[in-house]
Amino acid sequence: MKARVTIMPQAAVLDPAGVATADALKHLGFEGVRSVRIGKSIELDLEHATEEELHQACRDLLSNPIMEDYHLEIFS
Amino acid sequence: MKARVTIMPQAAVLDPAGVATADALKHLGFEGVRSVRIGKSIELDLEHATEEELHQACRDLLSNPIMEDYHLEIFS
Amino acid sequence: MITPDSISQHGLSMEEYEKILSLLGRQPSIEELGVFSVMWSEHCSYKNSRLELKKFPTDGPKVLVKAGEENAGVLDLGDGWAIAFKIESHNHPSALEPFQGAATGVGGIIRDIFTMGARPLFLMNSLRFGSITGNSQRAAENRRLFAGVVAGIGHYGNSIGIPTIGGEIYFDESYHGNPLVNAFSLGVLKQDQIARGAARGVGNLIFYVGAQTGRDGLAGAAFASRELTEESKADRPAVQVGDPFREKLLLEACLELLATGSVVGIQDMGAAGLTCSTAETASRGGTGVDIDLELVPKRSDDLTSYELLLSESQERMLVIVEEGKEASIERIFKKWELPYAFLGRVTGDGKMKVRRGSQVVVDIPAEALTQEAPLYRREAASWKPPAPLDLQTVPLADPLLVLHELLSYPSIACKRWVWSQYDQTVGNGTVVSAGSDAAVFYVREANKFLAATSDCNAIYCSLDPYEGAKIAVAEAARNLACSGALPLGATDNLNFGNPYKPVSFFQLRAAIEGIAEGCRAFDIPVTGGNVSLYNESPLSSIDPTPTVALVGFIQSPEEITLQHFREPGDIIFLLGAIGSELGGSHYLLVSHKRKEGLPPRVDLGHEKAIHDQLRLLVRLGLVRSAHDCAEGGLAVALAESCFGSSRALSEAAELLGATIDLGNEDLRPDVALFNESQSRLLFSISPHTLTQVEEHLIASGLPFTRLGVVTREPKLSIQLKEKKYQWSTGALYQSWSTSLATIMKDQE
Amino acid sequence: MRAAVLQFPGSNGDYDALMALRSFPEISAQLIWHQESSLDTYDLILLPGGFSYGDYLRSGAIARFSPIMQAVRRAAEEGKWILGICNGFQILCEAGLLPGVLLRNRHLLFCAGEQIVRVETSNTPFTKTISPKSLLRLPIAHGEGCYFASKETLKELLTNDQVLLRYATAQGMTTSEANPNGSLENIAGICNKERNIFGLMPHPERAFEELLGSRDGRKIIESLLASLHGLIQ
Ligand SMILES: Nc1ncnc2c1ncn2[C@@H]1O[C@H](COP(=O)(O)OP(=O)(O)O)[C@@H](O)[C@H]1O
Ligand SMILES: [Mg+2]
Repeated sequence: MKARVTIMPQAAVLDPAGVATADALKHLGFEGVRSVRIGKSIELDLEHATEEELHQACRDLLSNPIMEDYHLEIFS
Repeated sequence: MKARVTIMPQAAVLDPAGVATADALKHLGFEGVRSVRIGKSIELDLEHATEEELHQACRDLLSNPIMEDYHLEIFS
Repeated sequence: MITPDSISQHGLSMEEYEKILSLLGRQPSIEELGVFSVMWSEHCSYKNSRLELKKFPTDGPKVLVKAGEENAGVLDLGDGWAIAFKIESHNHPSALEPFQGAATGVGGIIRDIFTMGARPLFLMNSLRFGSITGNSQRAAENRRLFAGVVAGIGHYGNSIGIPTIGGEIYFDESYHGNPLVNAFSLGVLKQDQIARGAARGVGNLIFYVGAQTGRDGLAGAAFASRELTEESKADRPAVQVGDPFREKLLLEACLELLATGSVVGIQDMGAAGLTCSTAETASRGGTGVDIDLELVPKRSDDLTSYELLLSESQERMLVIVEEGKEASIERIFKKWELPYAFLGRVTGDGKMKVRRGSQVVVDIPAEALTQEAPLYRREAASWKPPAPLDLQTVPLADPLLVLHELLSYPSIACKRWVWSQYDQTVGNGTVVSAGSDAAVFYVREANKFLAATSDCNAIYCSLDPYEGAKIAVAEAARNLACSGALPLGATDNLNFGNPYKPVSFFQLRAAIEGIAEGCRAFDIPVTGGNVSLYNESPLSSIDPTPTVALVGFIQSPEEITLQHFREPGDIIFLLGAIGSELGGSHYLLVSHKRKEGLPPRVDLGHEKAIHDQLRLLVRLGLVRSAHDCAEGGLAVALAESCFGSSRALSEAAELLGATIDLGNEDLRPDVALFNESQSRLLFSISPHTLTQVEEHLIASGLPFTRLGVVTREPKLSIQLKEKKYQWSTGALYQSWSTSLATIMKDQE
Repeated sequence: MRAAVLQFPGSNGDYDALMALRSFPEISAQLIWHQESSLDTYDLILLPGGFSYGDYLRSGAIARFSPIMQAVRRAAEEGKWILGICNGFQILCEAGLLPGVLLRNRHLLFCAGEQIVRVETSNTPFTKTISPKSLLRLPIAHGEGCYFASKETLKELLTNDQVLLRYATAQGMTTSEANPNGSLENIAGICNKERNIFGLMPHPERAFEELLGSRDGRKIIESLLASLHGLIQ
């Protein structure tokens, strides 16, 4: 089974890499860069797992709920 | 305009973070972990940009084309 | 099918192919062609440099393992302890992907050290980039490479927990598009635990341990032995990604394995991976090997035999285990959670035999790959020395401005932006790290103090490779002397252009002769090194850069000496002549944009006498600080000595001043202040020891000048005849300390 | 005092910590592999620096599932002393034994060097004999040391006097120039509410003899020794 977990920093959390990338985009000539946020995209390929188990893995291991939100998509 | 860029290591390129995470999932009791790949998810919020400009930014700035592939989604 | 095309794609000449046919007595398989191609590449066989490398002095009473015998040379440290050290390049991978290229370079040199059974203690690196100043596309590209390389070096060393405590960095247009990334590592071991890279004992077991094999850096060794062209960028293999975590496990596991006594041979899989490690271990052991590729741990199942043989995946080792001892070995692999596999056995037929399941894909006499590799003596261009600099053509620049320009020039400026990205203190052995002449490390297990430095002024080498290479050794030795150390041994990294260009080959040969001469003068062996040829930027070859790293011994902690002035009132001496040579100087380069003239000459006997004299004074406890005069000459050395060692990150350095009188020297002020004549060093002493020191200096018969005194007031003032030049050390410090960070902030 | 230094795959400050602890004649210190499950006989449990499991997902994220962490949890509940240095601090935060998280340094570069930190309170066994506002010189070396916590958590930390160390200038000012990684309020180290768990980014175990440039790291261990005597008496 294949799944993708997208993990983004919460709004209140500093994202210096995002800020640096926004600046770099401005340098490249992009105007009106309002914000850039950088998170993770994790692709999983597992023999089997229930949706609940995957949520569990997202909460316990893949993301840190203090600073990140995750979004789980299951493909098959 | 909002867009999301998903950047993943190319298939042939070693992804040590993915390997370590796969091992950790196995330790946590997941069976049959075939692979884990870890990339980036970047959310952009810009006043305006053409699709072509965004592709340009993906190639020149956001991804490293010799090791990574990117996927661009434009939302509005 | 082997075609002329596939032969040339493999970087083999027609004559070389003929030789393969006669060695095999048949056509090679495509796998065999690949094996020959990497084993006979410059990177593995040194075919264009080996005859020249024989000129190095490699013997000595302290040499336990000689250059060329194993992955790294080993020297006696006394009391049953030994050290292994080596420098190695990762130039071409770093040009393509600076972060991973540099990181895997560090990983590679660390493996070379622990393959010897030594625990790696510290790292250094020697770097060269194109110019990073200004708004041009080129400068931006060089900044990107510089930032990526530094971050990559830091990433690997910091993660694995080996401190990076020294190195050198220069910027020059000649490295545009072809940066140099040379990494050095030193480790310690017990003399009776030196591990060998030989497959001994017919029937013994061959294990593979470490990361799984993927398509990384396929044929990288062949790749590193070619020029970088636009095409080579297109047909490049998967970029090698370093995994310091895996290497840390591998390091601990290998040291634990070697401690069991059940390992008869061990070899890292570096360039040319499985091919090189099996061929070399068999050849060194005078044996053969028989392995099955089907058993190799793989990242994906569709890897071909060709790819498995030539892959350069990192963090892998080949371990030869005594038959019957495999259980204890496997227990260690398991403890460290490392993939491993039993690949095959040592055989008695001298062949490198590789199977894929039941099918034989390679069957070559191991010696054919190593001993029979071609050796060439390329054509060397004839050479005549450059015209000496005509001082008439050099307008006098204002020394007050020049000193600021020199101090803020990236090659001379403070490298804190770099070393603050390196963990310098992990391991609890770093006594002096980046920021003084040589790094000093306490080898706690052996209770010994070592100093280490790496040096090469490539401007001198481009103008006169023989003299420049001699100076590289002399300067490195001078840095050791200034830290209170006596040289023990050398390792060198020969970075040159395409050896088929007669000028490049001449440079290579002359530099080797210069290093050999230098090492003989200081009575030290070359214990190993690395050759990197084909360093070509789009415009031309790089400046020849024979980097020399020296390791020295410090008798007691009291003799550790720093470059910074200590107390107001201390008296400053120059040991050596005032000098007058401006050819090839940084003053000429920075203030006049000229890279020309005859570089300074060095008399090695005189140089050594100067070092011995300083060390004598150090031993007597008379020296409070010592610093060599190098790029930028006396004025730069004086300024740097005033800067104090700035310790904490959030704390300004303590600044002192100096009042100097050069007397009635009949020299142009720029010549007096900025000349780069060799064999000169500054040192300071406490005033109450003045007569004692002067007696020693006079007795030595060496030239020296009592220059002046250290002042509390932070001003550097230099009197030359009736003219006085004065700078605020605060302002000089500002120029020197903020330059790199300011340049790098503009990045992107 | 009996001390355990935990070893995770990827720990690299383990031997430094051992060496520093063993330089005190009254401490017996031992390495404990992460697969072990008991820490019953120790007074102090030290989680060393390094990059456990490569720090790949997030620093400390994978190590917190090591078998030994169950024992650390139990020891914490029993009130034993737990000291997390650098990666050890990150692991303690990931495990929820200390509040907050350590983010990537604000300027995105790894930062290493000597750092001055100000001791904020004596009200913990780790700082008992160090007077508040005194300054320590300790090495730092980290890429993810930017301490971050939610507003509520921060308020709680302040109300409960849980901030033990702040980055400071040589004059003891906690300015932003003195902050090497952009951490919240210059925080360099905190303890839990019960005050028996201490996590810090600087490396006291690398500052225990003059030869290495500073002996200030000893003060934390000396405090613990004094606290231990206090407990026993
Ligand atoms: N410039 C050099 N000076 C001295 N010894 C050298 C030099 N270049 C290579 N060697 C020696 O040749 C041997 C093989 O080196 P190399 O092929 O670089 O090993 P590896 O594949 O492990 O990097 C080593 O012992 C090395 O020290
Ligand atoms: Mg090797």
